[in-house]
Amino acid sequence: MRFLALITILMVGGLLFYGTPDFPAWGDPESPASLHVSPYYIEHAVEDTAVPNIVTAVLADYRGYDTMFETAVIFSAGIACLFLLRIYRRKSTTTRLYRHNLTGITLRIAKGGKLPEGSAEFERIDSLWVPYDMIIKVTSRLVVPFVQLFALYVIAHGHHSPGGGFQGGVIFGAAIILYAISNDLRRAFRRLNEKAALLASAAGVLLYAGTGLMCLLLGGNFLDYSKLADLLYTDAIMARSHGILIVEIGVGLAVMAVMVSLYYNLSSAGRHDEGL
Amino acid sequence: MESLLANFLAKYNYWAYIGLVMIGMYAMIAKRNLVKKIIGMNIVQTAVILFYVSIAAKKGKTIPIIAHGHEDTGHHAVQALDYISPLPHVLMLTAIVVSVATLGVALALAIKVYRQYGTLEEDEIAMRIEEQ
Amino acid sequence: MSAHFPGLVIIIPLVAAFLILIGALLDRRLAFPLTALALLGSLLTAIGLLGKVIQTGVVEYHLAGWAPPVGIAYRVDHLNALVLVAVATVAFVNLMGTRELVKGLFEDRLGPFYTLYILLIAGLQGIVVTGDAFNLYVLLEIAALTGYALVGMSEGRAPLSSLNYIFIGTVGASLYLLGVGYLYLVTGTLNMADLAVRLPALYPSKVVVSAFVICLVGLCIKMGFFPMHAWLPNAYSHAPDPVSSLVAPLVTKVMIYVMIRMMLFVFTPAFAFDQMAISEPMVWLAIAAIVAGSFMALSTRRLKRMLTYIIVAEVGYMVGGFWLGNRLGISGAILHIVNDAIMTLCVFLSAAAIISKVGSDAIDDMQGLFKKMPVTMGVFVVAGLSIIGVPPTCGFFSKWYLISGAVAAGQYGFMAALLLSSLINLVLFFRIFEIAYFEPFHDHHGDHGHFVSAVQEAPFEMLVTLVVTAVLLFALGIYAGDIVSQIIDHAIPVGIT
Amino acid sequence: MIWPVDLIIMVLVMICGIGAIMVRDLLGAGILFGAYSFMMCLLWAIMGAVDVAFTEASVGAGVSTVFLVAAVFRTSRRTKD
Repeated sequence: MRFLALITILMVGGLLFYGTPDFPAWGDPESPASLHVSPYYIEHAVEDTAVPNIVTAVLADYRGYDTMFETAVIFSAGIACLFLLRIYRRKSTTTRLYRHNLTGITLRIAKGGKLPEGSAEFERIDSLWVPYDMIIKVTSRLVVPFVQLFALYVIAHGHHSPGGGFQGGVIFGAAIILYAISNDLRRAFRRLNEKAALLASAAGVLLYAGTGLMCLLLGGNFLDYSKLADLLYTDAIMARSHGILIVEIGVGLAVMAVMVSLYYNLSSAGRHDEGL
Repeated sequence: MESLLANFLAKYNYWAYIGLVMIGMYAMIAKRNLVKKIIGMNIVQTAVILFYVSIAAKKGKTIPIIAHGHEDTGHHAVQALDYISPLPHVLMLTAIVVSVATLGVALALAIKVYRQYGTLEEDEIAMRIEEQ
Repeated sequence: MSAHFPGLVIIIPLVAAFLILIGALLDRRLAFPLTALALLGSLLTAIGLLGKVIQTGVVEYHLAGWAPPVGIAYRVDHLNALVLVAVATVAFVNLMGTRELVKGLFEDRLGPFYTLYILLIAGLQGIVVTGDAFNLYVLLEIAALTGYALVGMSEGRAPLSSLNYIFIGTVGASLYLLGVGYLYLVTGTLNMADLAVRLPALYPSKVVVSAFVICLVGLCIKMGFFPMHAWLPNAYSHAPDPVSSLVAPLVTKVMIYVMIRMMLFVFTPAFAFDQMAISEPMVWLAIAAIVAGSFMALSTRRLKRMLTYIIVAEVGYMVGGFWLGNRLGISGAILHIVNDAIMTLCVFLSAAAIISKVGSDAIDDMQGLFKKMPVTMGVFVVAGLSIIGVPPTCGFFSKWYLISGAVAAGQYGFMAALLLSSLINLVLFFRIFEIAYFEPFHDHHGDHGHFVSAVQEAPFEMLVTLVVTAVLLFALGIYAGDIVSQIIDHAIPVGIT
Repeated sequence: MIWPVDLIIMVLVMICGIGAIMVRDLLGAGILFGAYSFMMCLLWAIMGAVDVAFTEASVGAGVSTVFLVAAVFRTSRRTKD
């Protein structure tokens, strides 16, 4: 196997190597790749869309269709994970573990019995050993809101600085994942449960595609935001800028929800009872 | 010899990406552990992204965000040569998303395989299949 | 409205995917009708598009209102429109036919299943329509990801084969992406039409040559062409039945379409056939694929596995036919894309019906099936005859074009391989017919091994779709001449004789 | 003399990549893969691809690593090669 692998990678390497001597030198501003289409973006992005961050302008407007499918890819990954892993089980016969918060004594209740949820003195814990981790919990409680705020900033400020819907969505999702890791999965469900995550992911992509459809209904081509001008009470250029913001919000919503849902499914192997 | 060395140094990004593709593919073919293969797959994908980012690079130019984009100081011409080309960056954002999506699905399948055979090693899985 | 057809073909299933998921959260039973509605809409749009293309020629659609090469453009010519209709038809027919099966298999996850199903179709249709090389990659990945999930959702060896499918598929897609990157490096554009304009000046460049080879290797991996076919039989034969009857007819054929599109309309025939001079080796590889596929099919006693090996051979037909490089061969390859999609659908659907009744996919368990499932077996016979290539079924006509193309190109080896594979297919299918016709039925669910004569057919809607596909096979055969003269002739660039 | 920085990072990328596939512990491999992604993100930031680097920092080094660790946690750390 190792020999076969070596031969294959040498062949692939040779194939890739063959073309390289004819490449333009690295960092050459005059290389053909930089002279045909991309100057158009650099020179016209601001006047076409009023977005100084050219990457955002190209991502959400000039090549917005790619981005819609990129969001659809991440959405389908979320659905795929759910489809593959989720185990729907009505009644749980597993044993549950509870900790008495004041004394640290652990109770083990076998065969589906349970203490009432939300009691102040007892806390349900995962079956693998979980220490009483006040420092982690308090720190994460401190960090999570700021991370979420930063995520919103990244989404909203994608027009002017690096960032945008995708990055912001991932950061927002990461904040929720942090919450789920530092506490436990059940507590995260109380904030954002499975159905809400699914709904949010579908709604996010639908917001994107719906904006495109709206443009189509208003007489433009699919995703031609300039046709939204009358709806948004602005001129065509600002309409493009606002259209970009709308779809970035959609992307952010979808990505956030999908990241969380992927984490839920992977960390509990589809059972949705115990996480990391 | 001089020119060869200069040629080598001028394109070291491209050599690096070829190296990474080879590392990733080696892991995908020679390693028998499924998670190792998944990591190899991701290395290949990031290597491709490195290639695209290297295409976009321009020595000594600035990032593709137009400075003072919102001060209406008349029509100051934007010189395309001053900015790094944005198009490959856009494409690679998409590629990163694709790679994380693939990672998620692959890990889900790996968990499913583990649930079924109790191991992640390909040769042990083959043994389990033989036993059945 | 008809100006928006190229966009709508993709947008309808895409938007429907999210609505299906939301609808299924409310009520599980909503999933199927929504999917059916969306796919029907998409199919009608595709047919409308084909009609429009036949009347007025190439249809362009600029997404987001930006003209190419700045924006992404759809460019629908005769080739796209034909393949598009085939994809939409297979998707819709398979959906209708497998309703009961899906309900039985994925009872608790109907919403995700249909969401993935329709996203797969949206991806495949997008691949067919798009005129942008990078957009194609994104759509390729969406089709691939949903495909992995659908293939992996079964007990037994399915997850493992799906994981291997992911590894190989990702390598193929990454290689394709690299090839596009090489092209972008020397031309600075991603639009296919623009690439075709800018490439001829650069043909001597080594970068273009390696881009060509990398793209071709990547696509060959994705389509399961002979030396890289190892993932295909495992992935398709272990997949759940309603999925394999969707994935098997579509994915490889769409990949072959992508190869034809890249070779003819991006690299142009002058480069692909004349300068690269790889026609000869590609045809020989195709011959190897046909022979190997046929013999592997002969060596197995499992129905679905046998059919997947036949697919390996069929891929050889189409790739070989294309690389013959003359008008007859390419016409045969394109016609065979359509025919083979319907043939494979028909044969996999009837296999699904048989397996769900018999409870096993071993050929030896199929005794007495003609008595038990007369309609299903009748359709299976029609599909088998079509794969063998008996007139007036459609399989004969595409094979005829391929063989005459081989004669015109002087590739007698390819002709011999085609005839040999027809012969082996004859053996394969008549072996099944014999067991199913002459030997009495053994019920594998119960322990009584005696003769059962009662008719126990597949569900009604499955029978209807089976009969529809069988009729389609004849119809495609009868109208083969028209399809070639009205559509395919316009699809091939004028320079090829 | 700015260029050695990215050469050094490139060497680190290589080392992390090789390490991720060589180390005989899947959790370690996952963490090394996170380090690899982060080094890669630095490299892209140096090349001026800030958006790509930002995405890779949040996706590759952040969420992907969490996914890998979660999957390893749900399966096993053991690996033979």
